[in-house]
Amino acid sequence: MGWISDVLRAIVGTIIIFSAVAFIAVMFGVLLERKISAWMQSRLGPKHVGPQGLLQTLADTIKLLQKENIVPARADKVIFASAVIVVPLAALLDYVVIPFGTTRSGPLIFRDLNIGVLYFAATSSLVVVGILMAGWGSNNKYALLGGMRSAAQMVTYEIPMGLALVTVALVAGSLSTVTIVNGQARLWYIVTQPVAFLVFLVAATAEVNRVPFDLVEAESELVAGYFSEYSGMRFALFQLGEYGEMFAMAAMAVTLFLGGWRGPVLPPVVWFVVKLYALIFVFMWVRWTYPRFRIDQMLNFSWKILIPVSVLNLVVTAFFAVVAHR
Amino acid sequence: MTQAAWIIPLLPLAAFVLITAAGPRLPGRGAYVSIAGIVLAGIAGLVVLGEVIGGARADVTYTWAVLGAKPITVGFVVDPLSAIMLAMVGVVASLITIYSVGYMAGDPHYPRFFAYLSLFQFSMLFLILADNFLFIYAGWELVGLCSYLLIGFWFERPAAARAALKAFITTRVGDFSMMIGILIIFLHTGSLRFDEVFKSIQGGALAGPLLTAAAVLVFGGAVGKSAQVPLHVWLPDAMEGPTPVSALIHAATMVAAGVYLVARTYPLFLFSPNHAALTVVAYIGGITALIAATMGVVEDDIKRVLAYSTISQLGYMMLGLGVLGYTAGMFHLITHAFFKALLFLGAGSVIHGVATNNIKQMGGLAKLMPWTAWTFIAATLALTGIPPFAGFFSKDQVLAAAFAHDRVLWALGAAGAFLTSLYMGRLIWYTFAGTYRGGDPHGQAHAAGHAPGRPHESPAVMVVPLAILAVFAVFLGWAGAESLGNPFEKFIHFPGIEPVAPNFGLLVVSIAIAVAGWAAAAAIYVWRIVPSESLRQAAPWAYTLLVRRYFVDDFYAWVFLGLGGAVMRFAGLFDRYVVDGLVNLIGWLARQLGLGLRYVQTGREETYLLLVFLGVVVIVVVRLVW
Amino acid sequence: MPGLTHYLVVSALLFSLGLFAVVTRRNTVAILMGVELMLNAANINLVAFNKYAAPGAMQGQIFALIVITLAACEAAVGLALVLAAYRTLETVYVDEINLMKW
Amino acid sequence: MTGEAIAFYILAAVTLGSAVVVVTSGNIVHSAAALVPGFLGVTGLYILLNAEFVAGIQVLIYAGAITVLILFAIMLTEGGTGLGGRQRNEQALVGATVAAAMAVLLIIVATRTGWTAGGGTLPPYTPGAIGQSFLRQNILVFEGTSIVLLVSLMGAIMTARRED
Repeated sequence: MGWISDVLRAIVGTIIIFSAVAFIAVMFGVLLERKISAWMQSRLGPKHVGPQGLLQTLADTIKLLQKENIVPARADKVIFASAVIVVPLAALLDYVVIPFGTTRSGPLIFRDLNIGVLYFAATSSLVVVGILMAGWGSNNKYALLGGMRSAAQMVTYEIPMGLALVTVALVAGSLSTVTIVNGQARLWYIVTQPVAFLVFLVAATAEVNRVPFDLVEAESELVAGYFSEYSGMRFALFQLGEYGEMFAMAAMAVTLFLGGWRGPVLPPVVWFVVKLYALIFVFMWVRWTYPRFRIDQMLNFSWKILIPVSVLNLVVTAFFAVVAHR
Repeated sequence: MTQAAWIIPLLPLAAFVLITAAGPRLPGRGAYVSIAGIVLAGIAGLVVLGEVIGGARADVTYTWAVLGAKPITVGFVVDPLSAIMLAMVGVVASLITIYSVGYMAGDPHYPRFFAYLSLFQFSMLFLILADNFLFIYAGWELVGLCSYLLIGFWFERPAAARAALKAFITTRVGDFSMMIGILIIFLHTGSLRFDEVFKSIQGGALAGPLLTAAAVLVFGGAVGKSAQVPLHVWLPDAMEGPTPVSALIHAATMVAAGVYLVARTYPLFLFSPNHAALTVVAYIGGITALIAATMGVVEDDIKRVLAYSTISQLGYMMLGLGVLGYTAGMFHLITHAFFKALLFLGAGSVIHGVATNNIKQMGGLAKLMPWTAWTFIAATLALTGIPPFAGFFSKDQVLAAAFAHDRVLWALGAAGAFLTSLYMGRLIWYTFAGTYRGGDPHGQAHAAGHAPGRPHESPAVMVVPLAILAVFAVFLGWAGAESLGNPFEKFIHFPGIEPVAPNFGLLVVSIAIAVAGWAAAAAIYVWRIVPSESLRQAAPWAYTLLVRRYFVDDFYAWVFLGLGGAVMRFAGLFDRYVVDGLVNLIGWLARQLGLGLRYVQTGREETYLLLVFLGVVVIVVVRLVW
Repeated sequence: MPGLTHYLVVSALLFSLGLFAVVTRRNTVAILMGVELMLNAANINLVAFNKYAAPGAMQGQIFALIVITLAACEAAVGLALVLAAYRTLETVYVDEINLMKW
Repeated sequence: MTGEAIAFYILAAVTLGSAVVVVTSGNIVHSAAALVPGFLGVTGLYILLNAEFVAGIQVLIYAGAITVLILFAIMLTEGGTGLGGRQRNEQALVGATVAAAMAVLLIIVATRTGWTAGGGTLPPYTPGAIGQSFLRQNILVFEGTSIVLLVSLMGAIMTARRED
């Protein structure tokens, strides 16, 4: 039974990802965020724990683990607790189809699903459910409002993202991420599909609720949005989910548009990480540069600009794909 | 051009669509578009005629649908018969359309008129080109529709609306008969294409009395459309339409379609046992020729006189076809189209000038409207068969063929010819001779924009078509002149029918008859040797009979309104009490049932769904246990 | 090795659960959830038959996809109706939505 | 017990267990939340049945979209409480009986019928193959579905929007 080993591999792989992402990507990501924001605001950022504050996030994590798990008195306890699982789980599931690089035995990927891109869209859409559950389960009006905003935003921006994904899949002729990366051997798709890249980047920013789409957790309006009531390790898990999702989006952008692991001289994994962090930097740059959207602006932007543009892009691409096949 | 003849009908159709869509915004408010369409079609028709004379033929078919195993093919045919019709319709319709610009000037519905005219031209050309019963029937109905629309063009006048309905319904009787005939033919021969049908009839697929019946039924359509006895009653009333319409539809083209139909399906009639179908055609034609002429004698409305004349002349054509004078009938159709169109257009010009239809209020117009008068007189001479005008040649050929075939028919035709001269003479003298009697306050303006007052000559746009038509009316007859070897006969003849040998004695007799008619008219209306009043008093019953049109209209009214009304009243009672009673009973039962059952309805989908699945469970359990 | 029958049994149970929800629930949204369960049961059948009864064909999966699409339509319209009804009647309980009953 | 069988039973248990929660829970939000594992269990069954594309769509549409829609509707209608009184109508008992009878009958029919196993090898159900099938053999259904989608989109918007 070959597929048992597949299942085992997937389970083990997810665990590895879990720890890897949790410990390296997310922690480093949080630190990076703080450092970059500090740099942009002419501050120093965390500096005291470890060399140059490198261990600051670790210390924070330890602190969070020690903290009490507060559950609001009239909260829906089952929902409140299970939302914490859904959000990071959905984020981590994204990584199954992301090719990190190549080894001698083949691409470094957990499962090269033939529906890879679809899988990515599906799992990333699961986050909404967790956010809605968290918002509702907290029995807190800020949390509920944040959850509703988030759901509206993510459902809305899933559509242009999906259209961008479809456009790339159309160009590559496959939904498999490895095939898509291989298709960029000569030319990155960012060159042929700049519109799709921009649409994807904007939609991804909205999907992970980052500035300028952070009205879900707009501090001045909603405290912390859907995870206002969460504390301790549960808060940490939400952060893990958020950053995990952001990294996943960046990784997918790299895979779809920036040629994945491809690059000269350096080993593939290194190239992948370099590109990934370049995009992460862009996300953070944007975060500390732009003001927040209003909710109607946010919705209008997707429905009236992004979706028409991406549909048009898809149609034009499809036309050229057909013409090219003739 | 011959192979592309299907383009010809499309030109007026395009004009129709264009006028319907853009109407008053077009140049000339649609008139120029209409003229362009028909003139181009006419030129194309003449080219086709030339090519056909040169030997070209075309018969193009397409498979349109498959009915069971029988393919229904459609297409068009270009042979001498359709080519000559194409050319005739094209020329006459072009001239009439140009004439209409002047005649209809100032009418508020000017574009609509030209749209209808173009639609009619399309339908007529389409009918002519048809190579199968389906197309000819379609064209048949289309021209009927256009006739209805154009008779009722001034539909705000009750008389026009009634006349349009009458025309439509009366011809419908004939059309229905024609449809049954076509169905019989299709049933027995399995085809609708003329050549295939005739081939299988020759092969005996349809023979004996049934063939005769089919031919007579098809002829029924021609009776309706060509206003033959007993379906002639609609044509005089159709004169309520604008005069160009009367000229185009009710004199030159559409009414001739019936004759064309008989000519086109001639083998159908020819192969019927003992020429029974042909005999029917001949007698209907002969009787029509005589009866319509008698009614024309007492009519005072200038257009109605011409309408009776048209009916009568159509009778001659039918007579010609019926007595094996295929060429004669067709020749008469062509010449008649020209001079009768001219007569109607001249009448229209007269009406335009004097604003009345009543010939008793005219008079002396020869001096006031010289162009109209002289062209009209030329056409009249053609109609009455005075040599060397066109009608002389054609009518004489018809009579010669009748004489050779059946003396009774010849007698009918000859009597008709005498009466033709009589009523036309009466018309000419009342209208153009003497002094002007009009200008009375009761003369009602017939068409919008026709100012009463002193009669005047019509504008050039109306007179020029008259002159052109007059040329045809005067000279066209030579195409069938025996002395020139009868080129028309060379062109159009039915294979297997020998032309009747020229009979010089008969020729003299027929000229004598025509002249006698003129003389009689002169005696009554000019020299007043026997004034018409005294004739009226001498035989009041005859006068009444004629004025009341042999009581045919009254008979129809009695049959359909009186007798039919009684049947309808009975049917109405039956419907009210028996049919409605049954319906009400069923409704009452359903209502009682519903009142009882409504307690089962909770109005909740859960209950219904539950019951549905309960039913499913019960059924499956029953099925499993069994 | 689970065979066709296994899947059919699962689908039958899922279908019956959905039916139970549709028949007994008062809340319109819950009824819609029951409908979704029934549609899922049908989809399991379609895909299972596709694999076991007609492996060469693709119609089972195609139909499952269409059912999913139509389920999305149904959910969108159904929930819009629920919202509209709630706005006018201030209730989502089907037995209280009785404005049109005699 | 092969691995496939284990996976099947786990997935079936997850699906049916979630479905039971969906059906019986007195809290409508719990029902809606329980739909997610239920749909994911069905997804797993699809993967076991080699229908990977259907599985992906199932997650995207059912778990990702329909569940969110349902949660939205609940939160917009119940004012966020989810505890609006009696959830079950008076025909609960009859309904349970009929549903149980239905289940028993369906299982009896499913097990008794001698299903004929179709021949042929399992083709790879790739997205490409499914797309080809949609656009070649099943184009009419495909177009019909598109029209239904469009109509329901407009219908939903027209029904749900405020009349002002």
